[in-house]
Amino acid sequence: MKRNYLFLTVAALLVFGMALSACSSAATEAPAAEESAAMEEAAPMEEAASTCSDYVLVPKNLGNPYFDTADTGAQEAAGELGITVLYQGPATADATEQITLLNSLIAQNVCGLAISADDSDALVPTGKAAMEAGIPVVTFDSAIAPDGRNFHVNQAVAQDIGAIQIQMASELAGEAGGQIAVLSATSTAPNQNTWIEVMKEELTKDEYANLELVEVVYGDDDDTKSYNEAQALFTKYPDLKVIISPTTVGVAATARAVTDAGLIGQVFVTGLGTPNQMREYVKNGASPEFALWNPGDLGYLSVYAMHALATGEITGAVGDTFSAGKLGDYTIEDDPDLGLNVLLGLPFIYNADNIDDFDW
Amino acid sequence: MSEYILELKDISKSFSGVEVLHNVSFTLRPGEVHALLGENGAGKSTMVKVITGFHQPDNGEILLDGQPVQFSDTRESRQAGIAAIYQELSLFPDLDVAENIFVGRHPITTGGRIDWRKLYAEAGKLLDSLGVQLDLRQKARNLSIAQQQIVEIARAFSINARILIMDEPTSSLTLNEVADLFHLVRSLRDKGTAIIFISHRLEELFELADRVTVLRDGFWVDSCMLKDVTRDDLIRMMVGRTISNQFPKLDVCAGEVVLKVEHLCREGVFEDINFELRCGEILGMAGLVGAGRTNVARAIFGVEPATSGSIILADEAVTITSPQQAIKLGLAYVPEDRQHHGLITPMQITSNISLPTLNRYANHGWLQGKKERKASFEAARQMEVRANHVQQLARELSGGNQQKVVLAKWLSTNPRILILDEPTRGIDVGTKAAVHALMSKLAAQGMAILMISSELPEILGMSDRVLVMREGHVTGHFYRNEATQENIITAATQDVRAGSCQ
Amino acid sequence: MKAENSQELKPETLIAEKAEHYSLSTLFKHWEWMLVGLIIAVVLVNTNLSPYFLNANNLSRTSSDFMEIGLMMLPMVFIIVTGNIDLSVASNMGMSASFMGLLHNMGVNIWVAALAGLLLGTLGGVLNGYLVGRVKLPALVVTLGTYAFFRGLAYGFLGDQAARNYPPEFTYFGQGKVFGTLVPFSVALFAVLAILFGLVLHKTTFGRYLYAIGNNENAAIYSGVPVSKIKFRIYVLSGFISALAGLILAARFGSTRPDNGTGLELSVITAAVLGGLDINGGKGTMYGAALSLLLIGLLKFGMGLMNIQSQVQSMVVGLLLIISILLPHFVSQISSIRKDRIRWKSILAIVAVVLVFAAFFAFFFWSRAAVIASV
Amino acid sequence: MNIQNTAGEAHKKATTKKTGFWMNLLRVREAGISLIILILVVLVSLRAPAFLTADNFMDILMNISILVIVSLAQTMVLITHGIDLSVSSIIGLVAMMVAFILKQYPGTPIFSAVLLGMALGTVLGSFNGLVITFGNVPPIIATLGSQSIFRGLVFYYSQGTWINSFELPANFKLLSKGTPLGLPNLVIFAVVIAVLVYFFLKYTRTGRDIYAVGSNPDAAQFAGIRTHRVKLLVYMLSGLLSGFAAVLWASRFESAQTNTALGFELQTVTASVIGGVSTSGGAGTVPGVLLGALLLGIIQNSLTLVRISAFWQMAAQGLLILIAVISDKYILERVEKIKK
Repeated sequence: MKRNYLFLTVAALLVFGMALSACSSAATEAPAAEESAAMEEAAPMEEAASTCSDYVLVPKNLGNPYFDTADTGAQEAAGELGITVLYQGPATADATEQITLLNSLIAQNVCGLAISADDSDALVPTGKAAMEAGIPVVTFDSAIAPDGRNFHVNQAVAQDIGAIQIQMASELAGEAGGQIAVLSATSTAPNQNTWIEVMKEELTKDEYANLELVEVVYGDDDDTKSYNEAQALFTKYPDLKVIISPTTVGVAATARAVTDAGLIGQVFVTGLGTPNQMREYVKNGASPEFALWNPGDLGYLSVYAMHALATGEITGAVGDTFSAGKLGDYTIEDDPDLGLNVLLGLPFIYNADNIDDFDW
Repeated sequence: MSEYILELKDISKSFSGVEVLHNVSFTLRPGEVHALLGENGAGKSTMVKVITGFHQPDNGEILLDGQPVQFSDTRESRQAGIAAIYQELSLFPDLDVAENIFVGRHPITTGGRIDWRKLYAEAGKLLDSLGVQLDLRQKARNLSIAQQQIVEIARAFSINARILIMDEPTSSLTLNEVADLFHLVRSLRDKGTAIIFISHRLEELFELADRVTVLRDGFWVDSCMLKDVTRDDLIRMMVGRTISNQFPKLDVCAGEVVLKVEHLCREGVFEDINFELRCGEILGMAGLVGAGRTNVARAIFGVEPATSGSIILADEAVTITSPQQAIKLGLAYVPEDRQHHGLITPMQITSNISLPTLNRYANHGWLQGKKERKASFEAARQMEVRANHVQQLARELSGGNQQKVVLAKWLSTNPRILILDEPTRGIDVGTKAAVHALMSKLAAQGMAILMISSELPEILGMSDRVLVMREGHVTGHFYRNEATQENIITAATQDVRAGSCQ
Repeated sequence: MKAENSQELKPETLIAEKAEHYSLSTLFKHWEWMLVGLIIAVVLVNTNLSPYFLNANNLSRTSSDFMEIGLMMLPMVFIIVTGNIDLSVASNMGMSASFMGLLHNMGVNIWVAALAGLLLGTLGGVLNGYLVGRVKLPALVVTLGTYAFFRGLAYGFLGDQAARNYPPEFTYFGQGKVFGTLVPFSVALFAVLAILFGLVLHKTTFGRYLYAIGNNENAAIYSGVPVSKIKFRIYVLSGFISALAGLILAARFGSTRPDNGTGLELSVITAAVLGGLDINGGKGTMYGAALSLLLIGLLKFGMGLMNIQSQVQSMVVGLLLIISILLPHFVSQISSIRKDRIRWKSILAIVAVVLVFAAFFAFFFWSRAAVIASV
Repeated sequence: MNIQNTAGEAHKKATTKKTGFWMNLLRVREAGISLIILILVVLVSLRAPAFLTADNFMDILMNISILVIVSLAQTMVLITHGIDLSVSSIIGLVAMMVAFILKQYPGTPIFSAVLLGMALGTVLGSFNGLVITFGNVPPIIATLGSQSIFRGLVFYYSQGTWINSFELPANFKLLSKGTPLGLPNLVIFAVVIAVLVYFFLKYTRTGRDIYAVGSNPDAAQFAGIRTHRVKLLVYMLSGLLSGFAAVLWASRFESAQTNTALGFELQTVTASVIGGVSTSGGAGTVPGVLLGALLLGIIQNSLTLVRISAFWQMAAQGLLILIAVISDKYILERVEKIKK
């Protein structure tokens, strides 16, 4: 028993040590020391890397239709550019997992990363490491803090998103105005929090004086939780007029909660949603209108941006301009809050008149 | 039709390469009580489990009514009319007494649901016929070991089997209960039930059994009519040699008082316990099971501290709240339940022996393996533990050897006061004598011993003085010369006044 | 075994002081060797499949991803050896880091804040330890409660805020490397602590007590082992190390959010169990646990390099967990089956089971194919 | 068993001695948790009048119905000294498969969809059962493993696509929400299942075998109980009920997502454990679990109502669980003392 212990420890250390030393020598003097088959294979691969063609689109998590749509757009762009775009993400929207995944992507020396960050700050060191390894990093949907990326592909200016939602809420609440509430995703999601800040600012304007924001609740982008939170809002605020849910999961769950509770016409839901999820509620009146950009376009633009960086077409400085296929030309701008970014465009309002034109 | 209701032919069984039964043959006639005898580890329990289908034999044949049978589990053997009380208690702690008796065979109403009313009624009837009073709705968890054993017996009887196997059914029972049990066994036998009876108490066998089969080290030694053999013959067959004296008690002159217990009380369990223990003395504690003897011992040892009263150790009043403290004060306690309280069976013999004294073999908390091993080897050797080496796991040992390990463990703490709770319960004759000899020797060396035992011969044979308890009170106190079976039983069954702790 | 078989055995047969020797075959039966074998296999396979696997920079970067799990696993091994469990480790980690982040945001010196975080985490351990050790509530129940409580406190502290801009002296603990080498600081810390914890578990009275409690708590109490004190201590230790892991995570991320590390407790337990620890207590070794952490790390890294999706990765670890226990049992079962005892009934049962699962997967793929065709 | 015992005793004693009635009521294992619920209800309704309305209670009942169904399954597993951590993944997988089928074949009768869900759940549960019984893998390990395996299958099956409300037939959505009997179907399902499980555990031999196996597995084998079969059965039942819950889940939330029911397993364990189910096997009752789930539901509901900040809610929830468990133990100890 005891003797085993020593023996095993030594064995374990040996294995680990061997692995480390074998590769540290490989890293420093790889071409000279062609000891293993692996090293021989490594050489041609590295050559291939110079004519790079593997890009990766990293969503917050897999199995999320929003990002799947972004991937569809990304693949379209990839086809046009003649490159490969892999779609790799963590199983759950969790920064720890996303970092582990990114580390294995960095290790492969991919040509470029387009990331939707699970945590804007926690990913900074990883983003830096990628850039140090010569891999361009653009973020989309949810940004890494400026230090950890080249630039951000912004779906819409926070200002626009916040403003448009308050505008919709105001329309739905009608002349008299009334109480409104916000049902957000996780309390730590950076984009959500920025938008909510903007909404609060917007509400201070005179034209919205008749709207009262009673509470911000969090559904964690979890359908059940969002549904329950929405229910709790009805109970708590019997006079509630509008719930704004700036997240696709939350807005659908809230609209369903309104439908189930028989509150259609009494409580309106708006926010950011996807046509397929919201179609039913737009039609039954639970959520007459909602907004969103087209995530497909977002993915499309991200791939063009990443490709432009990787090929040296742009360096990622303010004022750099690149062309993004069907979407036209884009210029990198600097924003005091957001840092370097390119802007996709204005958010789009979906309602009963146009919703059947979309299928995603 | 065969003469035998059950016949075992050349049964062999091994576990992980070690053969526990070697070509054992055995026959059982209807209407006889057949005693199965052998030291622990001789293979009796394994044989019982082979008969009931809990284990399957590697070789050989089992004939029931002359027909070969193969049981793949105990359900099949029970359907064939075989019931068994196993040596390890097999109750369900979370179920109540009545349900424990009928588990797996609950009476069912015509509608197909369990008939709880009938279940309680039948359980009550059964316990009445055994002459015991038990709360039918009490959880088995809260029963004493003896009460548990009674429930086991009731369960076996409730099956109305053709073959009833009883593996040490009496190890925790008092004389009265044993008498009631024997009465029942005889009436079953007279109705034609075949009974296999296993016990270490030879007197019982002579009283009850017709035939005897002796096993040794997994080998069949002999089968014969009991009236043809003597007690010494049986012992010789079992151990392969003669044991001269079962109770080698030396007369010693008791020294000064080392332990004095005054008005000790634990609410609802025992009250107003007073006694003193002198060095060099063996104080026997007799009484029916459930009289509170074990609780007194546990209170003194700090496992379940007393709620009032005082314990005085060598003229110094102490409050003992934990076993650690008790050990430091020079107390040692060999508990009655070896498997659950005495030993850590999945650990090595060494680790078991050194556990209470582990700090002795440590330098600032770092264990010195060699020192520890050496010390436990010495302790185990003095106790004549039979094992290959001290790094063997305790669970691989026979019951008697396990008890020796427990003793070695506690003696290595160099206690001034040794509390033995049923020190020879469920161990074989050879070891039993060895334990008694050891007690005698220790007392002669000046150790004070408090011995709790339900075996009257042991109490009478080993004690300098005897305390008798009844329902949480001390009801009798006798010196060696005045202690007799009669006055102990009288004291153990007399009425006590109710009172409460101060 | 020799003594048992010998016929002339007398009761006074003496015992040997030591086992004579371990044969090589019994040595190799140990689970730890299986792990070593698996690790070697994983290294070889990955080296062949991916040129990026044996690369010091890559290994160095990826190794720090597993250090929080590793750190929390160390006291978890103690706890599991005693037959208990601590589900609150990851929540405690989040709580401590968030508390530190809160203080940092308030302008408190980072080291003071870190110390306060450690203190709070330790207090969390004290709460667990008190409830498990003194009040004697079941560990699973207690830590299920504190699992929610601690995570809730983390949210309470930081809400939707993040703590960021930690000074580089602090982020060194998560991102820095030991001077002059490629070994990340957190890996070095883990290695030192792992050796320390291993020595404590296997070479001290404390460690022996842990095994005694795990194998038979009652007997340990009767033998004078201070059971409740020891339980209290290991939970306090677990709280402290979880807090430490929280700080390391914060340093690695350069920031703190209250949801950091959600769900890691299951990874911690998985690593410990894959290392051969018996969830019921009393069995297992620290080196087994450390090896399994290494195995999981290398396996996940290798799969990541091959762009195997994360869900598949966790499926593989899940399968490994089951198979690691299933396989040895099956091998011994199959070898002990006697041909003459095989009944047609059991064969029928096996066939039925196989058919049911076949039907399930037939349905699984059939329905899915229809769906994909429609998309 | 508990109820049988305590209720029976309470009855016996109450007839003999009138004053002892309340003391005896306290002996009932569920008394402690009922008391806690009562106190909580009083406190919350003082702060938030909206709490004590029929609508709100209907919400609470709707919200805990699925929890009750799965917790009862979990309870049976816990009684055998097992644990099923894979219920959440079973729900996720079955909900996804059933929803896909319904999307594909909208004409599928609802009854068949329910049956399909239960069948799929049973198969998944039997995987756990087989691994645990014949593979000799500890339940916590086996189901921890199958949790990730089943969840992986969800991703593989759906390829990331979600089933949305508009893709599900309307009558399917009504399965959980319709109120033909005055109460929402979901609540009725939960009540029916609770009654069935209660009857099963108390009035059938197999039900009693579950207690016996959890209480002392060796003894159960001695007593001729086929422990393997009993254990296999509880995991299959756990799968079956989870499968049923999955169908209800998809119906109530009108969707199937890759992360459906993620983390739900801990809630079911919590509800069972608060309801007095012993994690070391052998003990647990249906009324206890119902109360446990109710307590959880009330805690969740009331925290929002008394306007505790969203950020502190989880902490308060954890704290309340701890308090419930501690005070329960304290009450039990008092009761034990009174008994003696």
